[in-house]
Amino acid sequence: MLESRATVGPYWEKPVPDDEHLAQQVEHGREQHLMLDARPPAELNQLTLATMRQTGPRFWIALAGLGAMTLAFLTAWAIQIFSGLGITGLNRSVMWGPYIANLIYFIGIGHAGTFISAALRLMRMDFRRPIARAAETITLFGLACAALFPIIHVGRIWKLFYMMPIPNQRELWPNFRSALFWDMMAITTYLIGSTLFMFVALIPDFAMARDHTTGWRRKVYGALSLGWRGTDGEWHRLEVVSNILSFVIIPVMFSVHTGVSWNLSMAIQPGWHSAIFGPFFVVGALYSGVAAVILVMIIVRKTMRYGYFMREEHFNAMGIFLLILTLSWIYFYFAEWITNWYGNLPLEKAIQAMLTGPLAPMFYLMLFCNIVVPLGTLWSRRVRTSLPAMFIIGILIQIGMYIERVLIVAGSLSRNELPFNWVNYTPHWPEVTVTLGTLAFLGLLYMVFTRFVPIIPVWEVYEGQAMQESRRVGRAVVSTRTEVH
Amino acid sequence: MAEERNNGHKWTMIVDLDKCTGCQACVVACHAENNVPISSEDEVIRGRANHWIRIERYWEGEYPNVKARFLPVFCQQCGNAPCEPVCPVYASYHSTEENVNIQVYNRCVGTRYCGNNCPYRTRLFNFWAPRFDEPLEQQLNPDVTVRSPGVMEKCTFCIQRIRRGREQANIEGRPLEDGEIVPACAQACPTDALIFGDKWNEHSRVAQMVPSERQFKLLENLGTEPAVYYLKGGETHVGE
Amino acid sequence: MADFLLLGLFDNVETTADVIDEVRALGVQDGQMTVMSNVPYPVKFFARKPVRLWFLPFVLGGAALGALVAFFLTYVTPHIYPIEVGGQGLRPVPPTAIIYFEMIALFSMLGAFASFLLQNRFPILTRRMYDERITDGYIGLEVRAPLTVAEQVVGVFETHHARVIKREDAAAFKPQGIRHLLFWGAVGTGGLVALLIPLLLSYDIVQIPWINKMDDTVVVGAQEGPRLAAPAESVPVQGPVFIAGEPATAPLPATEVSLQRGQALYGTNCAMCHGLQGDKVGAEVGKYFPEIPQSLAARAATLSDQDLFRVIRLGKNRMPGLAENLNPGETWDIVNYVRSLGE
Amino acid sequence: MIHFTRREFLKVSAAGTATAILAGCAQETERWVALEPYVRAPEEQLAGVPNWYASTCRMCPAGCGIIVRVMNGRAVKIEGNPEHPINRGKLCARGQSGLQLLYNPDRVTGAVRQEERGSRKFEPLAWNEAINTLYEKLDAAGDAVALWAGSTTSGHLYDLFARYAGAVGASAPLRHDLTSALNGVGTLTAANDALFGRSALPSYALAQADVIFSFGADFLGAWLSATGFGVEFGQFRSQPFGKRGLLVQFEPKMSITGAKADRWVPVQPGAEALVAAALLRIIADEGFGGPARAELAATLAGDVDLDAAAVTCDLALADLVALARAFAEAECPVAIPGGALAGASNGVAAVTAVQALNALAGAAGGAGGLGFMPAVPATLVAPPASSYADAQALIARMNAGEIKLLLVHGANPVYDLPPGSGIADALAKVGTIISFNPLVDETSALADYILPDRTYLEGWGYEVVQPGFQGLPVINSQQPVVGPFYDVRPTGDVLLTAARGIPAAAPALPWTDEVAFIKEQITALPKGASGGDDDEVRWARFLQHGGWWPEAAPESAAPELTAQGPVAAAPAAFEGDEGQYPYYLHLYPSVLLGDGRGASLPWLQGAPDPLTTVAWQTWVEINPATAQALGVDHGDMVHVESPHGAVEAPVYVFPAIRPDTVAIPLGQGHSDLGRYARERGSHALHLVGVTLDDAGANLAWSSVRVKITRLDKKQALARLESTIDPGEDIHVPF
Repeated sequence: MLESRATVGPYWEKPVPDDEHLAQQVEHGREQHLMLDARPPAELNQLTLATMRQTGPRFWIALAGLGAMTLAFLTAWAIQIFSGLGITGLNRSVMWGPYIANLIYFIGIGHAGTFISAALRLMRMDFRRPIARAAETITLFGLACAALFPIIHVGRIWKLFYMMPIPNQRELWPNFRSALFWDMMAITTYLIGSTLFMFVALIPDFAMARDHTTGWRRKVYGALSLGWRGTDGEWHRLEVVSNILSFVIIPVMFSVHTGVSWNLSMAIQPGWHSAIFGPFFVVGALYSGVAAVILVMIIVRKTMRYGYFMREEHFNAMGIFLLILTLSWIYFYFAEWITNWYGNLPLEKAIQAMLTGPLAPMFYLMLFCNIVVPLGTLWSRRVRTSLPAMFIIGILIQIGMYIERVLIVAGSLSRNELPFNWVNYTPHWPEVTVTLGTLAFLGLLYMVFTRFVPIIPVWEVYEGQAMQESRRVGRAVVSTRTEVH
Repeated sequence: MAEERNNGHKWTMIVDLDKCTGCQACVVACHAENNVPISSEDEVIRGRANHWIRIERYWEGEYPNVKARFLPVFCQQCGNAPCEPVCPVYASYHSTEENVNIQVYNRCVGTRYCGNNCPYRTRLFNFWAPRFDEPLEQQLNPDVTVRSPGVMEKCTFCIQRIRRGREQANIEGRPLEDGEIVPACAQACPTDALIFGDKWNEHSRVAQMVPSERQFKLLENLGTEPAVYYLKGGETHVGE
Repeated sequence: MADFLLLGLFDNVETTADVIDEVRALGVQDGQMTVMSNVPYPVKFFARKPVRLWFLPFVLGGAALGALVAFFLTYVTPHIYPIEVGGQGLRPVPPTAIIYFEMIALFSMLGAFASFLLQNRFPILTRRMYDERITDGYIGLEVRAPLTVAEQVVGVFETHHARVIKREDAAAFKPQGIRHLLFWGAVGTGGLVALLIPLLLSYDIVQIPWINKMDDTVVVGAQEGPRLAAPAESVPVQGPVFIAGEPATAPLPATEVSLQRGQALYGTNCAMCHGLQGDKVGAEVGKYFPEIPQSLAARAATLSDQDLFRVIRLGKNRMPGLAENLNPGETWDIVNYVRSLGE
Repeated sequence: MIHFTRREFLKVSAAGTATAILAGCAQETERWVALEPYVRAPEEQLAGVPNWYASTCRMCPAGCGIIVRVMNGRAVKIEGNPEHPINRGKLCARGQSGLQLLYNPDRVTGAVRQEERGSRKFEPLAWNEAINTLYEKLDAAGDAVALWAGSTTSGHLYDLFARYAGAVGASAPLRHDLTSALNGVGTLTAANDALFGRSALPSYALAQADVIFSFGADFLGAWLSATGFGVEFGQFRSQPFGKRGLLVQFEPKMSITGAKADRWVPVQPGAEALVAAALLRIIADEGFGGPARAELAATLAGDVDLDAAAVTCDLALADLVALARAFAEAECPVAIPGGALAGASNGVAAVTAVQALNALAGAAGGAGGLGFMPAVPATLVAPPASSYADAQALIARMNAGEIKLLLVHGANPVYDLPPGSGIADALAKVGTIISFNPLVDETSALADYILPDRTYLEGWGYEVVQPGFQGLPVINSQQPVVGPFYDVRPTGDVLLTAARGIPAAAPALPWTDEVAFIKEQITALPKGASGGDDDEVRWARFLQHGGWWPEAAPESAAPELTAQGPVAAAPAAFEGDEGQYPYYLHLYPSVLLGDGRGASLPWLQGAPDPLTTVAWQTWVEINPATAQALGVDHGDMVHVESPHGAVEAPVYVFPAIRPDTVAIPLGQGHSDLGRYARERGSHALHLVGVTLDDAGANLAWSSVRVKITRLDKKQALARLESTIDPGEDIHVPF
């Protein structure tokens, strides 16, 4: 019969070894690893909830700034609806411009969230625990903002319900053969799935918030927690449903960005019609998405003082992940480029010539942001664990990936089969306003969200902390993870 | 998909590049017949000139052995139209009766996907509300709707004339005659460079002209099966 | 005998497991105990039997429903309104596969989630035994026991230094019953109603009046003025209707088709005064006008075709002209028909 | 329901079985002036059912027959009249656009008086007052009245004006505008007179030709009768037995005719006469085309430096010889002179030299492409075109104060003449100016009164067509297809009413209204193709079919050469020193805007120019090599200066123009003419002086040199074509 090593007392009261050397190692482990740095949940609950309620002047200034930009975006949109898409820079050849690039981009930055959460969950990676919710939230709002763009993009927004899978009075249904319809289906599925996945994981945290707040918040959290008590049955089902959702949502995630890429690659437009677009876009989306998650982690950690939860180890892990994605992205971009280059088809050559010709500044900026900087720096642990460095890298990757999307959408379209109809695209103010405004809107949603919803999945942290402990092996102290399943 | 014969008509246009002088008669005729609005100077500069039929001019060679080649391009009414399946709302579809591409304006939501997917770039988007300075609107053809902003439009082979002609023949209980239905462009063309008819009617002019050795289809390699056939321009050399 | 609900909070898993063992020894069934925690401790920590899970049928059922929806979208809807696009055929396979994938994924996720809610009987709408300190990391043990046993259980709790011990009459906690089902029923109904809203739009039952630019497009209606017809002197391409000196001919032979058309046109334009057979029978208007001849055929026999044509177009005495309603071709059809009446 | 298609209508009506009936009632034939209220619809005015009217296009002087589709009292489409011998059912862009003249937003809506000349402040005038004013002014002016008509002024109006002028002793109406100058009407007439003794416009049967040598004539674009020539060209290119015809175009800047040519020869401006003479010389020397042709060529060919001729057109002499051979040995060769050739300082000589080539065809007993229309067997003749010298004479009289009243109809002399003519100053010395033009153009802006005529779709008229096709003399009918859109009166009626009070003129103009006059003229014609024994029937048929023409072409002999001796081959002289002004200026009428009267119509403004694909603008065409030397590219503004004036316009780098030549299209640069034309582009006629050609009668509008200075401005060209250079890899997809 094995003896339980647990001592009497809560799991966060771990015994300190008598040996000074070992005690130092334990202390070091606590500093390094969140999972070993167990603290009383009561304290952490308060830490989580307290930052949610604090709204300093800087918060309000940021909120007002983002709100103003959002307002500008809504105004530009309204003007666009009433005066027609003529105010944009689109033309008879480039009929899709930044709006579609934005769709791809926003889906992209929302892409990594659920992936990090779901895939790492299935793989039992502990470093996901404090950052899963922040990542999922990016997914949720990234998708929501992305879903705006087909709406902003269309010419007759007031007839958009024709695209829903419902009949009209002539029993006419939408066309399931259209890539836009697949895309809509995929985004809907992903949005619903992500929401469910996120909500399921939120229930215990809502219960926690319910138990430690008063007044209207308590009522709201009470309703949202659906009467969660944390019984063993509830926990068991939650684990299972989370695993099922994780399992289903990963292929859906792949299908979403593949679907988006198919919007382009189903067209026989040179520069678009490429079988590699599916995986290429998925990797690109993960790339920009992971960078976005890192950005959000930095911002959340800084502004909400969650230094306890988000530690160097997390940035390090994400940095390594980002480096892998950098390499993957380079691989795909190169594969795409060399295929076009080697094929030597006139139009694809013309597109490449345009990228290295008139659009060269943008093209090389993209390469700098997406290849040079990440590849040149991320191999260093010091860079990976430095918040300012990671912030800059994250921003650069966002810029680079955005440029890449615009070049693919608007750049390719400006070259087509009949050279008589080549028209270059120049953005006009509505596209710029709407794009920046939507970014602000995403930030606004995120800011407001973090004030109402625990952005750290505390129960997952507790779970990890409860299941891990330091163990002496020989002369070293190592952490031990309890596999409970 | 090979061309499958059904009970409808296969409306076909033949463009004889040897005869097209680029004179723009078809362009203006189309504007008049189909209520196509005029794009202003600024819109043209921004690359939004809208003509359902446009005459592309390609230069060949250098001075003094330079040649200008005219290529009238309008909706090719493809048999395997790339623009059709991409429309999520069936605003662009294939008529099995007339075998042309139909654009349903009041179904169109303006995703412009069809415009991207048209290799001929013959689909136009209504970026603005069409404007007709009063009283120019008096001229509008009542058989053709003026498109609202936000919808795609394109050459219809003057479907209103096709329908009128077919109904007329129906009423009179007789088969359609070749040449009875002519779109505005072909009707105006001074040199007879545009010839229109039903390819499935063996006696029609187009059916007899399609097998010409000068015949080719625009961007034939894309497999769009256009219903527009071009006849290559020739050249007579001095001394022949 | 009234049951009591007891709740004790303990510091850690070991203690709780000990308590459960001891409570079980008191004769309390496993099913009468519930462990509550802020961390998902596996039930085996407490030597308890795992709960029965019902996910598989829901996930599979969801997948089947998704497949059904996909089947409807990809196979049935093209059948309802067949539209050919791009020479792809009505039901191409590759797009079908995509729709199947997405729909199966969506509905299986929805099924899993629904199963999760239903198994947990969420939302809990009745009061439950609970203590807020559970989310602070303490493990709660709820025990349902009759009064006598309850006393002993409390004893066990005290022995193991339970932080909190709550004791209440079980009657104060009403069973959940089917309340959550009713709740989800209401939510589902509301959702369905919300989903029907787009149908109101797509079926044109509700038309949003404030923006529909198709209504604002430039249009010149047939009835709008100024309708400036050419002066009568202008001669249209189809030829003048009246030219003095032009040899008179009836342009339409009295063919079967012409007579049929003439009959229909006569029925619309003439019969209310002259009767269907020209005999004033059933002429609801004509009966007030004695000057209308009893036999139109006989009267017409006295007139030339051209005179008949003129009378129909221009009217005569109190008979109105029908030039506005009939074009010359139609007028000739009526002339032919009137001629045929006498035969 | 019986609705024939239009085609069917024509067939049926031609067969004499139309829906025409005898109506013995006299009241039906009276002129019906009042609008018919709609409760009593005119025949065929059914909602949704189109009605077709045949009439005549007056967007240019070619005189194509049109049929107008009218729905609910609105003209919605103009199409070619399939029966008409000129255009044979086809219609050019300008013809299609006539509807926008009818419904032009800037039309003068009624009679107006201008407060002060050029103020453009108009106050409405009641028509009786307006007619009274006209009467008073006419009465006061007596024979000091001048009438300035344009090439599209209806024939009946010209005839009425001429009768009035004759009656009061005034000089005959002047019929001159930029179109006639650009078409080279005077030059062609003079050359034909010199060669064949026929003072008329030539007609060319291109359909039967197998070789066409066109010297500067853009007969497919904007020259004389482009639609008619277009139809003929279509037939020329699809002759039986696989014969395709050979078209060689000699011109310094490629026109659309040049674009369709099998061989485009960039001949130096002004050297066309030399080339034509050289061709004759070669034919004569080499004996090409048989003895008859060679002999005749020998009599016509002067002493020509063949090498110099070859150099002027950038050809090797062998090529020139090959061309001469192809021409001489063709069964039916045609040579067409026109365009800038006719505006050169040696215009008549050059046109004569080219026209002389046509004489060869006849010499071999071939059909010959050149012909002259047989006269209409009646009193109706085409009104003579006045030369620029006539216009100058009138301007001189104006300057001398001899003109008290100037009536302007269908012409816009302020725009149509180069500023050097002094027209603007001369107008200031005229007592009263009355314009009858439907839009406020540059001349109307200087008028005291505008009594707008009806547009051609609302009014009556006839026109003797020149030049004709298929050997058929044609008199076009013009009838209202819709009621007048505004309160505007036909100038004919206005003139007849006013003249009634003038004792000298009243007997000469006895008609109650213009329709009576037209009808009288038309019913005097013999029976034509549409038949009709009776006057009324003939009149109706005239209107129904869109005109009068004989059933078959009358017999006409090939034109006989009356000229003797060799043709002159002297090169043209150019104003401006070659060192100071290094480039020849090649002006040409825009295919779409014509001489500028199309500029008020948005369809024409918005349609791209065929070769440059530029819309809405004026541009300067420069050879790429020249552009490189000047350091300019597409859209760079340049200052083009001649000894007579200067204009600014953006550059279009045009590959098909001689490096020593720059070309500017005419048609834009209006200061008036409505919102679509105003302040748009520039008017290159300002570069032209007032030199006369070798006949001393016509304006040598193509005889200046210019210099070009780059300005530090850009003006994006409104091009339909891509502004992106596709590079070497991209090939034309056909």
